[in-house]
Amino acid sequence: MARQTNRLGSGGRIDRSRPLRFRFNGRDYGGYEGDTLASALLANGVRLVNRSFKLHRPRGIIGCGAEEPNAILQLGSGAGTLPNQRATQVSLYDGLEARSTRGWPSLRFDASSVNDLFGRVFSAGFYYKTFMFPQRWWDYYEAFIRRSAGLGVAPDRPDPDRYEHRNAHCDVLVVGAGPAGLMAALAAARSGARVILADQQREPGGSLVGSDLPIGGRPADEWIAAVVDELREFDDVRVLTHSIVFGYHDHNFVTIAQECGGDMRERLWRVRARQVVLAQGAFERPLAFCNNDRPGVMLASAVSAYIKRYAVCPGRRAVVFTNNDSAYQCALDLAHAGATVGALVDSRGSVSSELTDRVEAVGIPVLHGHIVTDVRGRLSVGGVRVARWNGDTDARADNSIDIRCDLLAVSGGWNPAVHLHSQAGGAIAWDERRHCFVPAESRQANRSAGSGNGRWSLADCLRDGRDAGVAAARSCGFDAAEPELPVVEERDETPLQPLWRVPAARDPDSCPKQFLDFQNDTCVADVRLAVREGYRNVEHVKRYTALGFGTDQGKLGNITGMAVLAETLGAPVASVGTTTFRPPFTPVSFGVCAGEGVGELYDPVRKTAIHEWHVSAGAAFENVGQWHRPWYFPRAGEDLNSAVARECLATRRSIGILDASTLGKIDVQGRDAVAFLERIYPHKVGRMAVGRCAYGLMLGEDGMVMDDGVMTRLGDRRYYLTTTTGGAARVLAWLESWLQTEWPDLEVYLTSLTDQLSTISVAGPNSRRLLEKLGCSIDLSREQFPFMSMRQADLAGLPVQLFRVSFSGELAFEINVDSAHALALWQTLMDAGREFEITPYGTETMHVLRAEKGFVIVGQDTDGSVTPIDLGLERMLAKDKDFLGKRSLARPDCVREGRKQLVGLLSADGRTVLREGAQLIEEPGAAHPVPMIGHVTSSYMSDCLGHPIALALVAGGRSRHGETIHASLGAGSIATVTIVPPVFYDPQNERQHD
Amino acid sequence: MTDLSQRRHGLETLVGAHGDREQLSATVTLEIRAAVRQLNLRGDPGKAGLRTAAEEALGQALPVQPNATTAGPHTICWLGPDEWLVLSATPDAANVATALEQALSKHGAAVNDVSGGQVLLHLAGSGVRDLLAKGCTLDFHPRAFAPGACAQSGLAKANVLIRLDEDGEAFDVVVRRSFADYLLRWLRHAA
Amino acid sequence: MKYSALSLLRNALSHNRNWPEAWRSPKPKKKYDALVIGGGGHGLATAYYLARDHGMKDVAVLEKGWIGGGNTGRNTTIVRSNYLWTEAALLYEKSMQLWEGLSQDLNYNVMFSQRGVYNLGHTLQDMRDIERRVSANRLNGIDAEVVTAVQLKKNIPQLNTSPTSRYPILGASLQRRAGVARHDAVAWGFARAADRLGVDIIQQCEVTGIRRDGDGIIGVDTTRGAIDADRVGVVVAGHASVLASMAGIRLPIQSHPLQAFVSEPLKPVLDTVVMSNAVHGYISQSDKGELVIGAGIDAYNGYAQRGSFPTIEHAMQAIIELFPIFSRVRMLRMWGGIVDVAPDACPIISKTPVNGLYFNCGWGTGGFKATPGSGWVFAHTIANDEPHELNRAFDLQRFESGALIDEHGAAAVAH
Amino acid sequence: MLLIDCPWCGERAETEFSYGGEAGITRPKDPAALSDAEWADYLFMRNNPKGAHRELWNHSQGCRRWFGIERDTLTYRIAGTFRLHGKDEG
Repeated sequence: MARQTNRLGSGGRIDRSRPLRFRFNGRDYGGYEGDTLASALLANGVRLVNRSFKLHRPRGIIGCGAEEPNAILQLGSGAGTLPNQRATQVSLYDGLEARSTRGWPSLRFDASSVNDLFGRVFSAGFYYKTFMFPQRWWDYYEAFIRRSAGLGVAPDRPDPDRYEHRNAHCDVLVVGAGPAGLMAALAAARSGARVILADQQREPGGSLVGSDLPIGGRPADEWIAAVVDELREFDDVRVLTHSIVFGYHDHNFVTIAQECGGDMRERLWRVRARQVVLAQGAFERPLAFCNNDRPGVMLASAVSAYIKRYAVCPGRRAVVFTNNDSAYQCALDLAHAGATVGALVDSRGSVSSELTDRVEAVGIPVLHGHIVTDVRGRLSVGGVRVARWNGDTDARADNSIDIRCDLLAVSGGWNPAVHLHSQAGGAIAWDERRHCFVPAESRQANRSAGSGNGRWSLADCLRDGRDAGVAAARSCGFDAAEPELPVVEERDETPLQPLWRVPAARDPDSCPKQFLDFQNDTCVADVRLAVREGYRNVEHVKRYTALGFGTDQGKLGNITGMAVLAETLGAPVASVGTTTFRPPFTPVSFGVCAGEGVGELYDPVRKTAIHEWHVSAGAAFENVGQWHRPWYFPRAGEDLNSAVARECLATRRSIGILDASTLGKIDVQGRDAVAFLERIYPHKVGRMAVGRCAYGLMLGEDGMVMDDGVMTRLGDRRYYLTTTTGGAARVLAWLESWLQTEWPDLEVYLTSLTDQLSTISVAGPNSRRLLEKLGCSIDLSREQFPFMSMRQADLAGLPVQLFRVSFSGELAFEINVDSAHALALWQTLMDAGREFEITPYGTETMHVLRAEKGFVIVGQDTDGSVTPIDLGLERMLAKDKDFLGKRSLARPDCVREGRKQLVGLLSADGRTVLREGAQLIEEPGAAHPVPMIGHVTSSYMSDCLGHPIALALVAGGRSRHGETIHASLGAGSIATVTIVPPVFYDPQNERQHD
Repeated sequence: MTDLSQRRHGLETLVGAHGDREQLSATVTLEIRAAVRQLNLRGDPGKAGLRTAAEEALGQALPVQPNATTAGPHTICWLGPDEWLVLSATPDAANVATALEQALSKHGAAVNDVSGGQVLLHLAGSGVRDLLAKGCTLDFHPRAFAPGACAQSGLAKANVLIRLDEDGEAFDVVVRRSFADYLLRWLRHAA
Repeated sequence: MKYSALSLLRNALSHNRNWPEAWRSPKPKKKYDALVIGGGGHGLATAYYLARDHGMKDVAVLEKGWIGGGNTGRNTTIVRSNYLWTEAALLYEKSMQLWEGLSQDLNYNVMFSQRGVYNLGHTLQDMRDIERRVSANRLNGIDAEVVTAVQLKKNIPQLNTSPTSRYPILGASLQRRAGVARHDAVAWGFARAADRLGVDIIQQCEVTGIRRDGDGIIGVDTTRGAIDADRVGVVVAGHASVLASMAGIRLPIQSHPLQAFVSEPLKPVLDTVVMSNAVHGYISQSDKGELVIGAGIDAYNGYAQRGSFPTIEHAMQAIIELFPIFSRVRMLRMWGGIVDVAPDACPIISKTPVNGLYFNCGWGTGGFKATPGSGWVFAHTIANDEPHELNRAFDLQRFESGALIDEHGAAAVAH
Repeated sequence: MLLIDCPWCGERAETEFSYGGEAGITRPKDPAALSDAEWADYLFMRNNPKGAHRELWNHSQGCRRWFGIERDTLTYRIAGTFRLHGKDEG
């Protein structure tokens, strides 16, 4: 195992008592609890971690957080593998395995790095200009492109881990637990507000973690611990670490992904906050100079963080290159860590002497008015070329000197993390003084604080955070006092010098590559090319050059890229604007967004009260809406067809029994029940006598059939309606909407009884005998209890509603029973029915039986474009009243000749079962497009009739009975069919009226 | 013939192997309260006499404030401006429906016994709030959800009525029967 | 300059300094023969076909922002023509035929990739609808086939074809000629080709008013001044109602947010397009390696180009239901488009009560695939003041007569 | 995710509600007297503005009441909610 050559002897927030082993690209390494994968790799002196996307250039770790574009690695293997993990955000654990995603045959010798030699051919948008000829080769070109693209590898097995969702509410959500966030949280918490403080790091403190800066007279770490301890004392404060706030949605709804550990991998916090304080800090930006992507070129702040948090010094001989004050601390940190700092190169001609002196005091030469123009070395930094510079961007850099080094720490200034502010709809503005985008007005209840608000000094961040916390708490109505600010050292600032593209020895189009987007290999020359070709809007440039489309989403290079665009256009940066910031702030797993709602919890399975009986009887189930309904009940050796044949015949000959509990059931009562239903239904509702049932169609206002069912009059002012299984919720909501929005003067109350009542249908010539055998309290005879009527009765000692309705064409009873007793009643019926060979049947047999009678199923025989007239039900349409949808039926298209109408179809050969959905045509063999005159809506083998039957919608079908047309059966085969009336079985209705 | 008197609620398959009282987690217990009668009542509270008649029949007033319940012989939950749910565990609960229906019939109100169509889950223990928060967007903080309050919402993917008891200790969750199996699976998974 | 491998090489030698502009950025003239409002794919295609097929070269495209910045750049790039109703199927098939030679026609690689589209069926009714649609497609001369669950398992091994899943996959329809394309390139390719035929593409030019003289149109007011024209085609997905109200017309259109998202780039793992209506989600993998996923439409009206997070959660659940292996993959970007939805989920490509004013809108969630075909028939309609046979049924009049082309039910959601 | 202030139940998450389209579309008193164009206007034509929109929502997971909201369709800011006419006024 390699030695941790870059690990410092002391310091850092790692736990040296807990060493960890990990493996990278097949080699074993060691690290410590508290390391990230990136810090551990750097500790072991690993420089080269990956190859770039397009040019396959060698790449090393550049950052230390979400901005990292290069160290994108594959973790683990098998079901637990994780693609595209950012090494800077992966906590090291024992046994971790990681590998680079690119580089063949090896990372050091990547054959595809030949692309780099031809880099100019692979300029922005090159693929739009080629791969077009010959046309048929595109498939091969594309296959090659696809193979070359992509980063990580998706797992090949389902996820073994769990995810959960958690809703939360708070008064003040503070995003980021750096100095500003801690002060904001403290101020809000002390006021009594409910506070959530979320931070992406494993411990709070932000940039202060590991810092030796004194705050309030004590080391920063102690100050952080004291604040966090106090926060944790409050009942109504929640501190979330390892938690990335990735989405700021409407109405202060904020989503946070929290890394958990154990088999609960991640948790999604769905937070509704009354006020939000955004204190996520700022991202350091790189500078664009030649070969600025060499492994060993790093952000200055990242270098500092590795030293302080992880006790890792990423180089021995360093050069620091900056255009602002902040990197001076990096130089000091490097010196403190024992590295030799060859030079601090500062583009600014003059800098406050206090700062310069401090650095020079530890022996670091400071070169003011200088720039780094180029980097030597290929697989890692070997040295830098430094030139004097007078501030003129158009100048050519010459008279340069070389400085040997293995690390170049760069700071091009800072970009406040305005992402969430922008996601929330807030404006962002270019700050001409600080040369960065800062949050402008908010659109939601949020405010920014700290370096995310463009405050650079620690004192300013603490104050800004406190003020934001106080203001947020006060906005929520809390009487917030201002906590005292800890005393910190204040320093003079020398303003940053705006510098983006560093002048090189040759012009920007021909000098060595100056990278902007490291992951997508977008260079300064690409932006300039895009502009030359007319892609000038920032969105066009972004899309044409892929700037910002990497998995760091432009956090590293976007602003620099836009500044280069501005320079190329000769326009101020402010006028170029920025692209839209969209969620997520950092990539977030599908699993955590989905939460628990996968697998068996994906969607509720609704079950009837009799469901378990069906399961134990071996039923095959069908999804109908959210319900599981028995489809058929196969016996040993039976398939669908043979089971259904048996179930149909048993029902026609003796008794079948069906669980019809999924029907929608609505109780309608009130003074105006009749008036209301008259407006809803096409038929005359008021004419029905109490105790009678009627078939009812429900139309949409467009006149099309929307649902159907049976309505029963229970009293003067009370009705009971059934709806289709799938339509139950929709119909109830539809009825309520008419009552509440359109006819509030009607006094009618609707109550869903779908779950309260279970419905058991017994059908067949022996059904009356069965009920009689069970001791029914009423006379079931045809005379006393005629077809289409309803009675209250006691059956087997249970109060039930009996309906003489039939969806099978047989003598049948539908029994409504309290669901609490449904299973018991079902079992009682099964026991008592044994002598009649009572046969349970499912939806398939139900479909066959009703099709034999020509009863339609809404949604199968209709499709939203079918009127009652098309179904041959015009007799149900009352002439002398208005009802919903009536006016639409008078529109020209609804009264034209040739509309599709419901008919029956018989196969000419008496054998062929047509395919449901088959299109109908006049003659086979016509040229495309073949005119279609309708389609088969339902089709079954009728064992009762001894031949197949089908229902269909056919243009002008009712006047074509007896004519022959053709059904298309898929792969070119055609069946000849005859149009017949849609009732195949017992057209005189003698059986159901029995 | 099956002895129907033994079948009170038909929820045996839901309770399954877990018994009437189930420890969902270290901090949450679940009880299925099948014996509680549930009556749905709809009517216009602005109508003279309706509230008085209901109060006489039930022995307590109907709550007219949204999301409120009233306690007394029964627990009455506000469901909407013209809708209530009466939860009754009194010995004569079976007669309450009849009494209520008779008392209210002349006021144009609708009374439906929905005991067979809804399942009442009683969740107790220190972890209930956290458990509910996993699947429900309501705010269960004591400041926002007071003892005796009720609210209808979604829990996971089922519609529910949630009520906090008068002591602020335990929650009742009422769910439609056909969703109960799903909701129990979700609760067991989430706990 | 013609784009080719050779021109790439030649330009590389001169450090790419000599590439010409893909399109000009002219100042708007005072008057044009025709104006196309909306610089998305449909508008640019309209202008291109006006110039190419109808000899109308004095044409300007007015774009309020940047071309291709609306729904052209905010969709999931699916192209297919397997629609149920003949009217829709023939229109989309025309489009498909144009797609098939588009890169060569425009001399701009739009990366049209015919990797096939599967529409999954999860219920018996889904399968009936699939049979019905496939049967209709074949009679219309459109390639389509019904695929069984067993074949699906073989063709897409990553797909969860378990019979015990919540909504088991029972089968699918497959259109092999269908696929995806590179959305930005479509706008840019049409822009470049139209520009070369003389069309003025004017960006940052928002129409603020539509000027009428009695029953006829005479021009528009814009943020860059008034422009005269007696023919104006409006094709502004997401904003049709806004433009219509300027012209004093009412449309049967509702605008809704529609969301989509992509994953981080992955090595090739899905080489086709899978759409599911019942388990609502659709997915493909781009050439760059990102999984491109469409979520549902938010129910409420909105112009905000963003949607509700629960819609994303639901889409994630649906995708994991279909592809459990993607649970550990991460979402990189999400965005929203604004879709104009007509009551029958079919477009309106129509003359209007105002002479010389034409509307092309209501594409709902399915506009991208129609881009060339839409432009082609709209150009015909504008040039001839008369619809083409292919768009005759898609007129505004149908909402009055009731002759809707209802693609809601059987054709799956029209993405 | 919107936060909607139900006039009865108070502020609740968007997922508890269902959307009902433009408010104020009144069903014609005598549909038979309308021309096809007038009927189509009632059935299908909508203002669909970009900006202030008065629309119907139903608290479908809560009290099941329909009510009105004035919402900006661009910013999604809700200016207010209102009860509908008749007996719901309370």
